[in-house]
Amino acid sequence: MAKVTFSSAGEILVAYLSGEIDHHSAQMMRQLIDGELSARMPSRLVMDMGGVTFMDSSGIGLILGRARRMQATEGSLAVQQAPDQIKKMLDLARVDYQ
Amino acid sequence: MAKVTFSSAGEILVAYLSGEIDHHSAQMMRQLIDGELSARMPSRLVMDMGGVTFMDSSGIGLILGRARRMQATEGSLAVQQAPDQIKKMLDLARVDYQ
Amino acid sequence: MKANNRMKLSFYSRSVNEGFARGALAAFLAQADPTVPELADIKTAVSEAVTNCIVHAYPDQVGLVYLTAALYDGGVVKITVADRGVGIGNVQKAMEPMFTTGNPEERAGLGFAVMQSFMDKIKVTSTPGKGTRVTMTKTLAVKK
Amino acid sequence: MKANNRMKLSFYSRSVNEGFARGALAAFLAQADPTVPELADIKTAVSEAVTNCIVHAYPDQVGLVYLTAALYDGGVVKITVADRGVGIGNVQKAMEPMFTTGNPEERAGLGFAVMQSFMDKIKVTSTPGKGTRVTMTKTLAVKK
Ligand SMILES: Nc1ncnc2c1ncn2[C@@H]1O[C@H](COP(=O)(O)OP(=O)(O)O)[C@@H](O)[C@H]1O
Ligand SMILES: Nc1ncnc2c1ncn2[C@@H]1O[C@H](COP(=O)(O)OP(=O)(O)O)[C@@H](O)[C@H]1O
Repeated sequence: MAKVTFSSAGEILVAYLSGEIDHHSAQMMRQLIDGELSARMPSRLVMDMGGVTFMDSSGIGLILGRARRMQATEGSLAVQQAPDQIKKMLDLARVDYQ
Repeated sequence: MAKVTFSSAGEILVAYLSGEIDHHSAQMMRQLIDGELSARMPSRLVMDMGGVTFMDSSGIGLILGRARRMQATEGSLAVQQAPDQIKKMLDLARVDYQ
Repeated sequence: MKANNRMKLSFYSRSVNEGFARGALAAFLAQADPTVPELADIKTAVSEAVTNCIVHAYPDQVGLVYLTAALYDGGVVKITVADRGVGIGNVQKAMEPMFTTGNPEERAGLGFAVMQSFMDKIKVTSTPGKGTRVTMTKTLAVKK
Repeated sequence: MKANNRMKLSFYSRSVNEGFARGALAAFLAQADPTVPELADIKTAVSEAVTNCIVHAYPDQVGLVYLTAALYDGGVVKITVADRGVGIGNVQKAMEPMFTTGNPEERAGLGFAVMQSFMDKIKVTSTPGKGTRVTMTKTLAVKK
């Protein structure tokens, strides 16, 4: 089961994604993250991929869409804790990660 | 992956079955157990189902066939450590277990 | 009644595909959120039907096994397993517990008994020389 | 060349079946004993192709998605994903990285790029109004 949980400290919102990210689950994750962004208006969003067991390019769409949202308010986005297979996908899409 | 390991003490041979027992894996398990029976000639065979994650009626065929083999040499067979779902199958086939 | 979701699968009558059929079925049923015993019951019944195609329907050759699964309102799961193999002359006799035409060292004659006891309903139709179809349904407990 | 084993699957173009398709595929490929990264690569490529059928081939309706997988000597895995949907007018253009006709808030236009980079070979044939077929192969490393 795909899941998103959040933690927030000052201006930073961390979204912990877990499970399988595909077109089906990405829709739900997008709504959850966008809801949290609207409520908290952070200046930095960190997407933590530590618990992600599968991700196809729908996950790239999810990340890039959130990056655009953050940019629109002069904010920033970072991706962290990506497992190796997810890094392979991020590299292909030229998405930076920590 | 289906697996069988053995331990032997005096006249007793214990076969530890694990993984999924179906018609495919039962063939391999039968050969392993019968090989061990021929080599050690125990008077009692204990089939330990503790590690079995799935079993269909091919497992009953496996148990009943070994029971007949043991009876042919005045030996005995016991089934132990069956998980609940396997007990359901044993009950249906009227196979005793400990 | 229209299924909410449905899948159709075919594969060779090779014993390695018994595990595959169960795995594919479990992946399909995940969306219906069955309990662990419900899923185990269905996998066991389907394993019996698929094994029968592999062992009995195509005794001396490799043929195709057809599996369908469908989900309906109210947690109803309907599964069919079919083959184009030798068929069964006397279905009623074949369904008796302990009856087997297979090698008694391997087959317990309990396949149909397991399908009947682990599912809510089972229907078997067969034509000698044409093949056999087993239709099984089970209603999953409604989650709160 | 004759496949050592083969399966054929069809299911509705509903997004819940993306995970089902990957699960069924993984259950089939288990017999070929792929490494964890090999299996992940194949699942990812197939997820892209299946998602394309669901998102693009049948934009306003539910249609059928057809998946086949076959295993050949030497660890060769061949997979096809096909639909009877709207088809693609310009396949070459569609395969360019970042090209998408989908909602850019959701689709990255990288589906074909992923299939190309995660599999050894991919072939796409499509007829507007008739549907699309993607054929992909990957050779698994030989185990010692
Ligand atoms: N798909 C099938 N095609 C042909 N014969 C079948 C098929 N399924 C069952 N049978 C017949 O019915 C008998 C009883 O089947 P079953 O109760 O499953 O026990 P078992 O598989 O252990 O023999 C089989 O021995 C076989 O003669
Ligand atoms: N099965 C299909 N049926 C119709 N059009 C397709 C199909 N697959 C791909 N396409 C077209 O090719 C484009 C690129 O696909 P892809 O590289 O997978 O990226 P994305 O799915 O993110 O749009 C899609 O936007 C769509 O226009």
